[in-house]
Amino acid sequence: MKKALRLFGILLSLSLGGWCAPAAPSDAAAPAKAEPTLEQRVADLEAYINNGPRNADAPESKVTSKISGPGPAHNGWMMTSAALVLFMTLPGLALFYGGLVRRKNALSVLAQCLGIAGLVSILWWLVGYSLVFSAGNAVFGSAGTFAFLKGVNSNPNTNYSYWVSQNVFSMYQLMFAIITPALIMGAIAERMKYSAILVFVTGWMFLVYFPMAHMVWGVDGLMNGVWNANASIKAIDFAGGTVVHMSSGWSALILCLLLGKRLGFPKEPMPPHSMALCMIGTGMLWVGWYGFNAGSAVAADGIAANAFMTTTLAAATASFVWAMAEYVLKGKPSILGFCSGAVAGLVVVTPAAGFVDSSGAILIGLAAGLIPFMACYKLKGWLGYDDSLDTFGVHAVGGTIGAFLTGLLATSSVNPNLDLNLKGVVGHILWLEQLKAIGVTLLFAIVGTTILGFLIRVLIGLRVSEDVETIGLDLVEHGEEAYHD
Amino acid sequence: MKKALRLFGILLSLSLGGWCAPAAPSDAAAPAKAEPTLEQRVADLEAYINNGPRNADAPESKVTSKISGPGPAHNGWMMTSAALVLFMTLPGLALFYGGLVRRKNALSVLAQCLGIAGLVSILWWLVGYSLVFSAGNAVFGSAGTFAFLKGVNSNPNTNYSYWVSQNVFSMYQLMFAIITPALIMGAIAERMKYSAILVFVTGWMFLVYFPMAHMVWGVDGLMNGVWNANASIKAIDFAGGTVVHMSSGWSALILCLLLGKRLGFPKEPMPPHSMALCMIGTGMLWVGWYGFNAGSAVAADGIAANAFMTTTLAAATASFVWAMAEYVLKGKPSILGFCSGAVAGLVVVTPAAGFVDSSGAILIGLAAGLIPFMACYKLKGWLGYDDSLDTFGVHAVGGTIGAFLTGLLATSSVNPNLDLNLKGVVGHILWLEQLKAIGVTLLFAIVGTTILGFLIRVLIGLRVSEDVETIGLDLVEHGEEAYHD
Amino acid sequence: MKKALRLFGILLSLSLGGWCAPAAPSDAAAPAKAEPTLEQRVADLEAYINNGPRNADAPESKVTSKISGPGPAHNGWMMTSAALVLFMTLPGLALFYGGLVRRKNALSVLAQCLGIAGLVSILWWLVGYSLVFSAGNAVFGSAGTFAFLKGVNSNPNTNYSYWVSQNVFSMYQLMFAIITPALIMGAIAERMKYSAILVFVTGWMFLVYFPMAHMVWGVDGLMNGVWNANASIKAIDFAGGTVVHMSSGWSALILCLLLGKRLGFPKEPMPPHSMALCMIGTGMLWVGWYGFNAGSAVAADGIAANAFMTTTLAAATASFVWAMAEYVLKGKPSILGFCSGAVAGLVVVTPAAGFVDSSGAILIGLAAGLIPFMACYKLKGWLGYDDSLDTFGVHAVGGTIGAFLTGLLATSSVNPNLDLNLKGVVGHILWLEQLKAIGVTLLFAIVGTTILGFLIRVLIGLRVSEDVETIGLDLVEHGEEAYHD
Amino acid sequence: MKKIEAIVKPFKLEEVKDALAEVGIEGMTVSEVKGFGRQKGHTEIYRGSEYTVDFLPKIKIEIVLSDSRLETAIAAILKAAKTGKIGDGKVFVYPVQEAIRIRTGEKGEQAI
Amino acid sequence: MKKIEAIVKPFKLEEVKDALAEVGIEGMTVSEVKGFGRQKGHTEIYRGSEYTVDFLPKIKIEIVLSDSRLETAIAAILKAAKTGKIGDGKVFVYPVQEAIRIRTGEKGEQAI
Amino acid sequence: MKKIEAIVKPFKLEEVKDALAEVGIEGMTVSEVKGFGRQKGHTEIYRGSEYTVDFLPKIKIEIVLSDSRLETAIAAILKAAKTGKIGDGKVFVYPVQEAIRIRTGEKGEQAI
Ligand SMILES: Nc1ncnc2c1ncn2[C@@H]1O[C@H](COP(=O)(O)OP(=O)(O)O)[C@@H](O)[C@H]1O
Ligand SMILES: Nc1ncnc2c1ncn2[C@@H]1O[C@H](COP(=O)(O)OP(=O)(O)O)[C@@H](O)[C@H]1O
Ligand SMILES: Nc1ncnc2c1ncn2[C@@H]1O[C@H](COP(=O)(O)OP(=O)(O)O)[C@@H](O)[C@H]1O
Repeated sequence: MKKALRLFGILLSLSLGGWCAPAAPSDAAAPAKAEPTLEQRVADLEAYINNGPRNADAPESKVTSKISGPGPAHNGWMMTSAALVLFMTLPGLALFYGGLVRRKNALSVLAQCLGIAGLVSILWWLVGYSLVFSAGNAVFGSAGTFAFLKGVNSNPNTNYSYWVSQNVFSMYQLMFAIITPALIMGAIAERMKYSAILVFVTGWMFLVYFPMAHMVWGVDGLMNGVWNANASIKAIDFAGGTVVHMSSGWSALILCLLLGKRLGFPKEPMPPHSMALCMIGTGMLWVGWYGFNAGSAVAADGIAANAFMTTTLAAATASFVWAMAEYVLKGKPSILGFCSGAVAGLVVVTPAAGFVDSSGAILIGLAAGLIPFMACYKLKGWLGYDDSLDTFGVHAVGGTIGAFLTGLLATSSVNPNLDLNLKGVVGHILWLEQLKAIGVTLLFAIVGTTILGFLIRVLIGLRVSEDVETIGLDLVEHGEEAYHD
Repeated sequence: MKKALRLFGILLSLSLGGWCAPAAPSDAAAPAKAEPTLEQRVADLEAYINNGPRNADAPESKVTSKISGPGPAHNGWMMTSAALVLFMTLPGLALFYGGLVRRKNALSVLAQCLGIAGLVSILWWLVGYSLVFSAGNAVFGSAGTFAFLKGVNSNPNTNYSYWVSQNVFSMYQLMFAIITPALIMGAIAERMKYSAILVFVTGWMFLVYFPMAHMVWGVDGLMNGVWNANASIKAIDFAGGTVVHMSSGWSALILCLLLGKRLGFPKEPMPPHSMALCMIGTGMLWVGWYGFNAGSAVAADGIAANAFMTTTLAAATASFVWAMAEYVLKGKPSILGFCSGAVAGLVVVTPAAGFVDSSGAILIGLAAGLIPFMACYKLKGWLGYDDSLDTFGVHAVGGTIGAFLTGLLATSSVNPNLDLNLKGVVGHILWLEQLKAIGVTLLFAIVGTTILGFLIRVLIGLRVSEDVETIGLDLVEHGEEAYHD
Repeated sequence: MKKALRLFGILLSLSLGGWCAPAAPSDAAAPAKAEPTLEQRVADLEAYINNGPRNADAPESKVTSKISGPGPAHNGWMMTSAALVLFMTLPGLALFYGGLVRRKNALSVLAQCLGIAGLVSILWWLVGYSLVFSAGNAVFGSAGTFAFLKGVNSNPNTNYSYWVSQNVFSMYQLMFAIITPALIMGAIAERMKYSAILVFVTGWMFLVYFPMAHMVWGVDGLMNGVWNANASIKAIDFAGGTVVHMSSGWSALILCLLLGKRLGFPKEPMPPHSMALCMIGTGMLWVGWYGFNAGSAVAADGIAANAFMTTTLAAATASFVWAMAEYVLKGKPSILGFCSGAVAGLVVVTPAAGFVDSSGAILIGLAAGLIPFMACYKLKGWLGYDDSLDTFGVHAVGGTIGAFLTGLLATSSVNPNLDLNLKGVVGHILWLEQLKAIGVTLLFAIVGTTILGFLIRVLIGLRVSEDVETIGLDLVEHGEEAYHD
Repeated sequence: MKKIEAIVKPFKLEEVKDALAEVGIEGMTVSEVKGFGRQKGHTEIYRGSEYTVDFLPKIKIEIVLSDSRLETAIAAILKAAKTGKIGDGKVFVYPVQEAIRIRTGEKGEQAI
Repeated sequence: MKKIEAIVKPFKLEEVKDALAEVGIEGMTVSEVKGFGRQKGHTEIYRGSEYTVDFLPKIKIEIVLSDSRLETAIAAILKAAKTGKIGDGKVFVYPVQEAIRIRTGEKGEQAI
Repeated sequence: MKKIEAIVKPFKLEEVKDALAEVGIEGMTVSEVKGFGRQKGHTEIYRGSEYTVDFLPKIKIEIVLSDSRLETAIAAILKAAKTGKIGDGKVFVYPVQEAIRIRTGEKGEQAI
């Protein structure tokens, strides 16, 4: 407990410190460098194929490179991946969630996804990218380095990739920053005020997402076990099990508790108004997730290839297992079961995708098909909270399982980068480090959301009036109806 | 005025001339060329990475290349981009527009998009690609050079790309030729005869689209400021602000004026029959637009990367700004507002995407969120035309703003190609050249559409009967209903 | 007849043999190899661009390669393609079929597509990939070589590609294995038991799909004319005309005959419950098909580029021709006509995509727009079977035409690989070889499906009860409704 | 009290509503129905399967009113709903025994 | 004049329509309704939340006709709509005071 | 026999159904309708075009019952459907001449 408090203190001071961190030194006038030799030029070309550093990228290197810009294949794949991740939110998640609510609230879900896309993009341009991906301290990057995406041009930022344009990398990461708060919307659907949502998301990005993302992926991040040799917590998270799914899932739980149940829940039936839309959304999420997971290699290399395979196997297995569990237990495999299972599989494999092999992926698929299934079928009933669309059951439970299983199943035979800074850790005590990362994530998500939620409740209120909830959010908050016959 | 008339005369004679232009000389038997040296081979490989010319591509070059075919990364990205641009129309635009009409006309919109896809593809294969992308005069390419896509194989056409297969390039450009007339359908929805639409589109491609595309992108085009050193108008248009959005938007205005208002407009309520479909379409348009804008670099290079970033920022900003403007003015941020803003942002950034930086993109997003918003909310009411789905308000207004802003915001720090032929122009009088291009575009769109529209009205009639309009186009013109409960 | 029987005997014994085939010898300890010279390194890089073999890939090669892993552009394109092919099923085909059934059965179609995706993925991981793509005999690969995807990592399997990771290749091929049985669902929609479907698909993969795929694409496959010098039947099939469309289409016919007509067919009207969903599905199928066809080059090379072009031209032409045929014959071009034509065009061009030129594609589009059109409009009426959604009319008829036309139109000017083993065949007697391949395909599809169908009918029954059929499969078999107002 | 049930063409709803409002009728209940009568349906073709759709979309307007207003209300409907083409629809009149306003419990003519 | 209101199972609509046509009834108005009665509903489960759906889809057919044809019409409906299983539905008969054809203004039995 | 036609707010359906069940009413037919009355509609704006939507969603519940149960049934509905706010809806009562159960052919009070 004491230790936890101390950690919290450190994190707090680091968080605040981030804002005042000095801007990274600008590229100082470098001494003239030599042209590369023919052999060096060939080696640079090979580096492109192998996603390695150019000769010029070595610290203290004395040569230039003839191919110092982005590498087309890696750039092309990352543009494709970024588009795929946007597709996951617009319209993927919007449909997955929008189909599950009642007809009178269908548009409100779309407005949440669209509004978050716009708002978070502006925050990201302003300072978000800089807070996450510039060097700073263990919790925050520096606010100034890349503010207004200054200096973020088509050249690679070799802290993150030798061959992908930094502007593409920044947009790719933006898509993650968009979908994460959008996931929370599932828990608070059908009753939260739109103004409160916009304020909440703004605060949540600064209190939870930006620090989480920096800690896990920032070059000097606290839990960036793979790339930061000085990481205090030697954890790994390939594509965002902690940053995206756990942070959103646990925040979702807190927020839906603060908000209270929907009028009539659980007595009044609230069946999905369109399972068809929900299934379309699921298909789009699955397809888009290839950008999310395989794109997280930040290259079209063998690690991406492995992530592509594990993502497929985990999603397919979990989808089938969830529905077959229903078949056995209830006699009816449901479409929502297949869809939930697929999403759960994708969630659980997210932190593991580039670190585990095909058998690991199948195991993950099994766990993802059974454990979140139980969480949605049993836990929710027992505990009685109203997590409208099971963000907690799928993303928090799934994300947490995923983070833990990654600790058990990761292997450097699949991803040689695990040998850089984690030689004695992977295969030994990695699971312990993962537990620490889970703890920090819980801390940020729960504390951040609680503070924000209470604040907003006091200041402007979290919830629409009973009348509005009865009529539906679409008509009252957005002045539109989803369908006119 | 006199000058305008003279220009018109020149354009006319050039247009007609195009048809009789001699076919390009076929590759004459070239003298035997030498094998490349090792250094040249390495330079060729580097050229691939940098999207530059091979040694063999230089005029009068005396060597061959070991990699004379397409470059896989550029080819792969362009295939992805072409698929994304098709996705914008089928089903993107079909849903965006289809959701906004009344239920009884939903299918007619889909039939228009599908019919245009088929019809334009056949015209493109026949002669369209040749008229646009072969060398000819300043307004038209030669009809014969690539008729029936003859000679358009997997080798690059180095006039347009060193590394992308010409067949892929031709299909990529086909997708633009499909979506442009499809955009017009928004203005004339719910009342135009299907036969008249097919005839109109056929004529419009020859009178407006093919010359516009050649003038802007053709190797010897009148307004191809970036690549044609002899361009009379030194204007720039990255991905089609004039060719696609202005030409369709202004034609849409003329056509909806010729057609007249829908029965009952504006008294009878005509709300969108499915905002859900409209939002799905918007998401697809946004995702597909990455193919449209970043693909317009015709390579997976740094220019594409920049276009990817500016597209994202402009779309997200405009979407948020439009809806927030509604929030402030009407109290309700609407889903249609978010969607319209996103599309407007994408439209306005289209000509600028590969030429402006991130701050430019944010400015463009702001303008796109406010000006087309005003056009749709106020202008339409004042002027009283019935542009059913606001093709004019979004594409004509947005396209025109975009063309102009590109003139102000373009910078060669983002796109070094601007230094090739536009050294003294960019940053100085480019905005003036952009105004000239706007003028020529207006001329073609307005004159072409007026002539065609009148002709068709006289010959076969533009509009369905009142009875058909009342019952709905789906049942009468296509013999189907969109939904059966 | 005798010959056919003998062939059948051989096939049978080969099929059974496959299961006991010895595992491929593991990579034996190779003698130490030399480092490549600079020239060899450059040649390797060029090989990457040209999608050719590295020096190290030559049999008996004595050098290693500095770029022995996957090539990023080819890998990136294949990941994109695999995602696109998944998109064809989830949600593409699910919507295309789901929109065409009655509202009460809409979800059952989605459950079929989702269930098949899960089930087939697990089978594929278990043994399917191994049975298809490991070396074995002419009909089956060996079950053991790649069981559990053992050894299928990010390195290329040079039997199939020099530059694409085998795990990506295996996932790409999985997507084909998923969509093929899903296509069959069109014929048996609205009446087949879910349990029977799962059992049928499991059996069908082993009896029909795995052997078909091995015969056509396996390194030592019976009908792999392009790559297997020892192929008994020197046929070609670029992306699966026989394996995917014919096998599913003919199996569909058999299964719907065994199953019987829907209650009330053809008297009771059974119009599509949502042509809008059907059209969305069509758009997704078309876009996804680029992954299917251009991806079948297993590289982002010139052959892929050609396939991209032919796919576009055939789909667009067939779509337009089908609807125009309706326009002429019935007075109304229908949305379902445009959609059916597009799918038919894509089906027919599938085996030909990488082998024919643009004129060939237009011819194919014409045939695809007219012949399946007649099959659906006339044949079905005459013969009176109830192929609910025309899987036979489109996929069997279209696939068969495509296989045959490929024989007539293939040309090595488009695809130099045709000169490897088919020098005297292409342009001469290829059509005869194609007929043989058609025969073998019919044999497998018809015999396999008949046996399986009868067996399942006896053991657990194929069909739901009349009551269930009347109420609808969604409610009774899956416990859900597609829409709640 | 009486109940008028008017079956009209869908696009006539707004006009009928306005015409009723002019004669002081301010309460009504409307539903979407399908009508079958002399007006012919249409044919839909889906890949060769032809379906004759006999039922046409109509709107049913129900109004409960006092006997005294019956004639003016009917006249207003007849005028507004008429196009003169087949399928214009019908007006039916039924006896009503009681009407109650749920909000207040008022009964009879007070309630409507 | 009378009005028949028949609540039937949805898939019986075509048969009832045909049976009525056979006895010369050529006008009717049909709507989709939900019925509640002895026939039990079903349960739907969405991720662990079970909903009992008590209301079942039914079709309501309304026919206004002359007293003289009432009996034959009822007989035709009863015959066509019957499956013998619970939930087959009901036939209700109401008095009608007046009927008017909007197109022509014809009244009474002329109008139906 | 009588028929009750109750127009209520949609979210009151479950409560009314339960209240009726408590007084022993176990058969009813329900449909979605749009109501027009004193309760004001709302405005929707689509890109600058404002539409006033006058018709509000309501539920119509139809119950045929014996005269003896009429009063209890009405009382149950009034109690369950009331919110006290404008737009709560109406209860109308009509005479019924006959009722027949299709399944058995039973008539009159037996049938309901
Ligand atoms: N006998 C009837 N009972 C109930 N509704 C009827 C009857 N006859 C006609 N209708 C309704 O009136 C509508 C119009 O009737 P129709 O015979 O088509 O034309 P018209 O009203 O011009 O005579 C029908 O669609 C149906 O809804
Ligand atoms: N008292 C009633 N008033 C109105 N409609 C009724 C009544 N009783 C039954 N219905 C309608 O008749 C349908 C069938 O009734 P039900 O009791 O289920 O079976 P059955 O008709 O075989 O007795 C119900 O779904 C409902 O629509
Ligand atoms: N005269 C009428 N005839 C038929 N339905 C009516 C009548 N008056 C009102 N209604 C129905 O009752 C509903 C409620 O009426 P309204 O005047 O809005 O409020 P209240 O019931 O509180 O007086 C209306 O929406 C409409 O469906």
